[in-house]
Amino acid sequence: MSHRLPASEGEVLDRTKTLPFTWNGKKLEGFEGDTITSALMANGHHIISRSMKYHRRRGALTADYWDPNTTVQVGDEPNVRASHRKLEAGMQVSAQNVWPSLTFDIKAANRLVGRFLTAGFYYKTFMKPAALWPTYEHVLARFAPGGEVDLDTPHGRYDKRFAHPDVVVAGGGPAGLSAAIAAAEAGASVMLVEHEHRVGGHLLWGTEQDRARAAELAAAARTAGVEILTNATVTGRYEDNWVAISERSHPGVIERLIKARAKTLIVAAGTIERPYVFEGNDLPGVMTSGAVRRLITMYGVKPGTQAVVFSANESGDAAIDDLRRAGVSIARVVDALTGERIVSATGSKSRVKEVLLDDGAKITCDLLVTAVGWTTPTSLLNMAGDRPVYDANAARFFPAGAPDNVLATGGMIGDGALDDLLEHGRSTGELAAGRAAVVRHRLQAATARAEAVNGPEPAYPPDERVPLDRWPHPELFRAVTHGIVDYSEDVSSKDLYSAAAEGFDSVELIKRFTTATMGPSQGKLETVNTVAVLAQAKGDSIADVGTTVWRPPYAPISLGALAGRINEPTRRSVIQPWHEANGATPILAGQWVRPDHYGDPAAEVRNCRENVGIIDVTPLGKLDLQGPDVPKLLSLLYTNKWMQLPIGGVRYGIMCAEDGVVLDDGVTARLGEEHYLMTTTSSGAARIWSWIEMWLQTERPEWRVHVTPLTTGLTSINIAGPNARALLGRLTDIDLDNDAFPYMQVRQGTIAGVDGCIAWRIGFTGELSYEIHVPSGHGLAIWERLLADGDDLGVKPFGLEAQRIMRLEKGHFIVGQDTDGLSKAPVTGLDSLLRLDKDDWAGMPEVRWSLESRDHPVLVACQPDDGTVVPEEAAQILRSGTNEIVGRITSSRMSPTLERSICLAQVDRAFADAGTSLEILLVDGRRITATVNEHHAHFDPEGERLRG
Amino acid sequence: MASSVSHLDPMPKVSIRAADDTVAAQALGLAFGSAEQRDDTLVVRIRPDEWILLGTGALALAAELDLSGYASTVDITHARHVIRVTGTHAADTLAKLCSADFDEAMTPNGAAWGNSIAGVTCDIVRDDHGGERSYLLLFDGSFVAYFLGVLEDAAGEFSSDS
Amino acid sequence: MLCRANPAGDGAAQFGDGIRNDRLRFAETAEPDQRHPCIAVGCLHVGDVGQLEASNTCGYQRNALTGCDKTHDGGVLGRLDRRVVTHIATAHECPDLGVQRRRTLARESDEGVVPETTETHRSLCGDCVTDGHGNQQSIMAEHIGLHGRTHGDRAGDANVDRSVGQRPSLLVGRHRVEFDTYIGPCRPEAMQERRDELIGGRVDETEPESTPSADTKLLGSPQHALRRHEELTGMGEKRLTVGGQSHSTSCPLEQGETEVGLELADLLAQRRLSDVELRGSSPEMELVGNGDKGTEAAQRCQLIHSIILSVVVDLLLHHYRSMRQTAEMGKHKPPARYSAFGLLWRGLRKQSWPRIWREPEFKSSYDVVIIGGGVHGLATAYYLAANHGITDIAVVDRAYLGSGGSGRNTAIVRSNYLTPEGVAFYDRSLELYNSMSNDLNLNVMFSERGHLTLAHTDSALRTMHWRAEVNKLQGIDSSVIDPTEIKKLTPSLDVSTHTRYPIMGALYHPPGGTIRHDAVVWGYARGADAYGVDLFQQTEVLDILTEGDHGSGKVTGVRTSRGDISTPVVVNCTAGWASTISSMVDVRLPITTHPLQAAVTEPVKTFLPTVVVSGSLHVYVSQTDRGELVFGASVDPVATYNMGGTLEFTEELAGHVLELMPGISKMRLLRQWAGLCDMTPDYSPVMGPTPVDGFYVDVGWGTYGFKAGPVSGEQMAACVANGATPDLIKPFELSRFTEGNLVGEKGAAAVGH
Amino acid sequence: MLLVPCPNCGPRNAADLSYNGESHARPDPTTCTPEDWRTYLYLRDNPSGWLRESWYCSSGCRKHFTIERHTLTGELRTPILPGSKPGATKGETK
Repeated sequence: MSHRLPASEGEVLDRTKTLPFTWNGKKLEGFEGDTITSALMANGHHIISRSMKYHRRRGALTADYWDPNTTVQVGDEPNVRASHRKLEAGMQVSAQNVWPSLTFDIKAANRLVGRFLTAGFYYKTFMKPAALWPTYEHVLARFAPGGEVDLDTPHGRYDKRFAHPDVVVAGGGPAGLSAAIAAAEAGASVMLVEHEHRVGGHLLWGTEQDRARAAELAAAARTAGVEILTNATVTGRYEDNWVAISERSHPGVIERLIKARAKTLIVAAGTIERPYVFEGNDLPGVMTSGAVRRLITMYGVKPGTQAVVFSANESGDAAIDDLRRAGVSIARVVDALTGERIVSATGSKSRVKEVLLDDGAKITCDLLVTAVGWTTPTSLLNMAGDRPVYDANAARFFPAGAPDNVLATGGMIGDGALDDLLEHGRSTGELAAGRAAVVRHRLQAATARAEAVNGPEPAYPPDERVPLDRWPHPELFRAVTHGIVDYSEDVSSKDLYSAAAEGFDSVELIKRFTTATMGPSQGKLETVNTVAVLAQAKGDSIADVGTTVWRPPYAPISLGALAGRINEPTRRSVIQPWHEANGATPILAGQWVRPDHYGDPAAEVRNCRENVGIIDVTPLGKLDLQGPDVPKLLSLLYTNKWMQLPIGGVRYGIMCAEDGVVLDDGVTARLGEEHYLMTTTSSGAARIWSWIEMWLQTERPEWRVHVTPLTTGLTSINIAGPNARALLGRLTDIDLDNDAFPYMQVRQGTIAGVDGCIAWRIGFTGELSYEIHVPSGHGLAIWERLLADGDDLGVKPFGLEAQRIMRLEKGHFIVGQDTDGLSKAPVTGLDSLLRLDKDDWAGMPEVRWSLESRDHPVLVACQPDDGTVVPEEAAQILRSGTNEIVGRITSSRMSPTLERSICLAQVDRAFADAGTSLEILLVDGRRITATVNEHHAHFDPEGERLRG
Repeated sequence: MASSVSHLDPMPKVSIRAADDTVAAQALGLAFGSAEQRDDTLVVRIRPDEWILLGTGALALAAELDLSGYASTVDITHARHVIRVTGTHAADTLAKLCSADFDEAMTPNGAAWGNSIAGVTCDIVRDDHGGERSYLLLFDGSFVAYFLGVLEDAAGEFSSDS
Repeated sequence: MLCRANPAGDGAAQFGDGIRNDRLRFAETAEPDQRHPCIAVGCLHVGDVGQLEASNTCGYQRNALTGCDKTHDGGVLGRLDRRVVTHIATAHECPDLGVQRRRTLARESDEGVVPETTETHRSLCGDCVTDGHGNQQSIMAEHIGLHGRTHGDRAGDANVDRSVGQRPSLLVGRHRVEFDTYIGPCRPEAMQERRDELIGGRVDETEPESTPSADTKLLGSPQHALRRHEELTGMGEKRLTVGGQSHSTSCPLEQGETEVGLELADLLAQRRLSDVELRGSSPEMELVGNGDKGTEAAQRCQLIHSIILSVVVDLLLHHYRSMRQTAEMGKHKPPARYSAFGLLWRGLRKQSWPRIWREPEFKSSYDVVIIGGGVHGLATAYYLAANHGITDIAVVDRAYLGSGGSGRNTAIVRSNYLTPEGVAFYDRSLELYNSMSNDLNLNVMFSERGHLTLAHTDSALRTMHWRAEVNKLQGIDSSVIDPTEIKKLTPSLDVSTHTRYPIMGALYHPPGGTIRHDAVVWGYARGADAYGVDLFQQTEVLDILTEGDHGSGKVTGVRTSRGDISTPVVVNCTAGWASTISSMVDVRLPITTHPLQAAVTEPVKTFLPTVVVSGSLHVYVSQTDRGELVFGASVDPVATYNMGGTLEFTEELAGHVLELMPGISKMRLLRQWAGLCDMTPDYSPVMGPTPVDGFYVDVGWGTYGFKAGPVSGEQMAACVANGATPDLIKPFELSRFTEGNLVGEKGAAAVGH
Repeated sequence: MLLVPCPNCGPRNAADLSYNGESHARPDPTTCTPEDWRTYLYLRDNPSGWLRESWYCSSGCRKHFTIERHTLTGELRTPILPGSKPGATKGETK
């Protein structure tokens, strides 16, 4: 660690703990507390990256999170901010986007053709011949910057939490700390979020007294009960102060996203030191004053041996002191306030060597420190609607006004001695707490479950803070030479000039054209220089050019943290574990995990047709409807008539949306005088429930109907097959005789000794079948009883696939498969269910006009003439010998019962008549013919089996 | 235990729907958003026109109600499951998965409300036991495997300091 | 970058980059004139002038490659190689093949290019890039002349313009070079002579000719040339280790070789990349490297090659475009053509480009006012001018051009829609996108990388099949592929079956891809501007003036923040803001405005070669050439004009993306933004006339507007110009809603990307 | 995330509710013309400004209500349950 300074009071290092790490494979050591950058620099490694386009050597510039020149690869993690990331033992750090090595990078050749690679050059070339563009493109892609993703990276532990603090303070510098303390002392719950690894802000690299004050403030904040999050960033402020915080320091978690509904947000993000634009400004060894101050004071790193300091402010002056203290000789102080300027810098491959001043002097040095002013990171305020305004006197942008629940304090809004900043912070904290109290009062008063509020609403405190001064500062943006404006994108001021001359003369256009400010630091360092250079190029003022809007996030946030623990809800019936234990292949249908089949769906079909099968149909949507107006509701939502359904009756219905498109279908039974049970499709259950509530609450508020979802409360089992009656008869007290309990009827009773069971006779499979609904706590037991008691009857479970085959054999359509997003009810062909003689039902007008026009497609059953061929679902039906589409296959299967292929198809009306020959284009390109059936049912069209 | 998650055995649960002006509504009382233990039954006014009765006496209590007017009951014993989250970090556990404010003032003991937790719609009842924070979560039983897993995962963070 | 003779000797040279050879369609099957420039380049970047010449003059790759191999023998090779690179970066040398040539010097005048003088071409061509020692352009001229003889007759692809006095000619920069005669087929002896000359006879570079002629003036002063020369030198020695071997070169830099030349020459021509070779034969050639380094080496140096390639190809084809433009476009003349040649020229002359579009004066009357300066508005203006001769057009935008959806979309293009109407429409758009770079002379960076729409459920898979089948009938390249094939195309996807949303298959659409969206905006803006269309930014429309009843009547003008414009025709191309504009004339639209959010990550090295869409997971993702992952989703459910963006969007997005690609959890989201989408009930646009006479709409673009930009402009232009709705957009008329004839795109458009 | 003041539950995250869009009256289906009906189905004001719209408190009180929202600023005002009068409810925090 050749460039390490002797231990000093302000450093954050623990020199008793040595951390080994590697840099491009070379073994090095740093101390606990080092950043990767400080450890590298302490070891004499000043070149940390190569620039994006020209592959120029780059060293630390700002030595903080925003440093565009110190992005590295750490193990499998790309784009690590080396100046922010703490060194850990065993880290494998390497330079990104260089080849063959950091010190000799072949792509550096690009800079020799740099004058041709002007901003946006790629828009002007690589056009001809078109056939070669893919090659050009591929080559360009090879030049993508950034590190490398290891696609085998495991998804580590990321987490999230919600929070409801009264006050969130973004920024733990003196003003932020002071605000947090004041707010907490005023009774607010406060969350303080600091981007760095410790609170204190610029005090940490200030004087000994500064650091003492920082420690006092931190202690006071803890005492006041402030929740302090370090190495955490407020990444975004969204609507209604929905604040996103990325916390990288929570134990056991890589990164945690905190979603805070802040009653007040205090933005105390401080300022970011601006680089200066001049020729050679990206040479290694050119740094901001803040960079050298942090490196020397906090990290004990000697940044050079001989320095030129270009100073326009106290930070630059302080840097001079720090440099002297670190034993760096000061070759020249270029005092910007007396009008001295630097012109350009030249250097060797690895380091700045000489600085040219405007008085013609050439000063030899290996470190050039600039202190030319500040950028206000107004990002969070922008997200709250603030549009900052430029103040030429102070040479920086200031916030112009955010909503009442967002307050700014500290260096963002002005200058002052430490006490001034603390005082402003304090008054801001109090104001924030006062406003938060009002919001809290209102929230509590408006929220049913909250404690009753005490007393009247507190007065809303007005903003009576004494504003901070704005100290004058020279406008220093660019020297007389051109230099780099956006380091991460390698955009120079010259590029901006030429882009402006080409007509890209607004901030947004120039940004898009040159990509300035679009890189990984998102313009935190570059935006103001970009605006200033554009203003120069246009001859406008900076204020007129304006600024761009900073979009979230404030600082990049990992996809892992945004995803958190990946929780995707799934649902299971109580029998599902049995299915899986008994060889069922699970299938995910919507949220439900269901048995697709138990090995051989065709055999399951045959067993149903010959003996008896049982299927778990619990996901079927079930709604308990009670009240005197249920029949009216049913009549309004179903297309057919419901006013006369007797108790014990079951009826099938189709529901339409208001545009006449089929929404859902199912059967509904009348269980009692004012008691009905409605079933919906599995996927439609939630939708239909809100659909019903919508009609009841907004269109028919006078109707009395209570709707309660019972989908899970009742385990549903369909028993289908010739032996269904025999099987169920063994378990129930319900009279199953065909006369006592005919088709499309419902009965209640006990099954396997369980009370409160419902059975209805319906026939989706086309067999004699009973659908039983039993209290789900007993579902598994009854399922097992059915299998045990029916062994001699040949009972076997069947899955979803067998059911789909059987329903297709019966010609029943499935909403969403055989119909689509534009299929109005007449498409189903079930015209008898579309009762235009009712007063009103949802979607009726469109259905009426559709029936009148008769220009809609219609669902038909058809069978390929070659029964061994199963046309794919979605195979197109063509007008014979042409490519004109006249329909499509919507469902198709090989029927185990008929031992031939069967289909449902949507076809134009002209092709819907029984006996019509259809030409079907198979996926493999063959064309086959099929014939339209008379009935939808391929099997037992008269329904003798299900009525038997 | 800093935060424990337990799936309660099926307990009787009844949903009662009743308009404001019904006898049943008067008898059940309570302000919307609150819960109250009455003997062996927890009575929860979970919605302006819906009460949930939880506990061994639920069915009996429901049966006693006069359902004249616009009122009805549904046995939801099997439809909804209940998970109890208890412990000093019970609220912290839920705050990882639920956007509700578990602050004392916003959701005091006895508060009841509907919310989504990790994508599952729940009725939440703050039901402290012996001075310890505790929440009852009523949810559609088909989610139980998923939901228990998610809650236990969330509570895991707080298990070390139990 | 290795170019090696094809051992099979089948005459097919390979552009030996080892990557995407399949995309280089100049193998046997290609037309000779298509492959010709490529061949030249393929050989060129190995670094031999003779070879360039050989390939150019004879057109037979095998000869060229033989030459290539030969010149790599012997000690002079390095220098030759360096020279070639120099030559590419800065100069060409003039071979003397004894051909009679005459050259016409031209000068610029108001009318454009006018021949001024002719002279026998033996001297320096002043308009091209040079290292200062002359006659470098002629090789290209000659090449084209020869090439023109053999292939130049082909319509549409001629390299030689034969319209001028029946003599083939070539425009190089502002100079027309004419050829009196063609030479005969290339003679091997001549080639050999030439090669000998080049190898043996070093051109004196220290004393550039400084004839006080127009040539010299254009070239720049000798001092300038010298300065350039100095700038380019600066590295005396270079040491480079490749593939474990060390190699060092010192060379005299006074020849004007650049560092580029040195580095490339060392790396490439010396074949120190001995651990890299090309195997197999066309078209299945692949680059085989021993370890990463070899492959890396091959890949890393290609930007320069590409630039070189582009320069050469540009030069070859430059005159053709220029002429066509002059001949066909009348007064349409962009102020400066974009080309690699131009870049090089201006780069050397330190000359900047002129404005991309004018700052026009605001007039009080226009034939047509187009509201909305995005892709749709600008394309409509462009095609009105280009296809219909209507140029008195104002395009007004309340912000900057491309500030709305055009600059906020994720730039995905495809044509694999569900309905025949949709397919026909978007396919035309894709066609226009395909030729756009050349049509508009601005590289829109169309990346035809293949588009995958993943299916995670049976029903999604069924819809994919449906789309594939409809596409197939319309001649669209689109098919359903299984997880194994998906994994092959996009290895980063998790195709295992244990995930919450297993990937069951995908609709694969090879012609789909991405485009640089801003470039499309700028291309149309520049194109329209060149025709005289006036573009007004920061100009907000406050009202539309009509006569007659509200909701019917007739458009008379537009009130803007800069003043009133009288006009009989107003076209509403304002996408998300469509309702606010239409409400000015009381035309109610079937539109609600929803934000569509997008986000981009920090760049990483490319790993995602296709566009990936998952409807069930509401996400689509592609990786830009800059290495960023660009994500989008479905529109937000709540209608709003607020483009603030939400946190939930990024949370859901990340969760779903990590379902698809679990390995990228450490990548970071850099920026999120939102655009406004004008959603219609049937996921199809609303185009054409309205009940208000003169008020046209091109709206309802939802999440698919960018894809449709070119065709919409073309069709809307036809609609406005002819006063009748073209057949292609007939299904999208506003009246379909009151007539109940919705377009059936909804079925497959949960996520419309 | 937008905070939507449910008239019953108080302010809730928008994600806890379902959005039903612009409120509009349903024409009488027995007498309306196709144009009336399709205007109801498809045509929208879609203003950039105040919009009266319908929400469903799906995870809370399960009530539908209407509210005015400014589509540019996100401000919300006057939530109303069907059948009740404007201003009769609490729940505004803005």
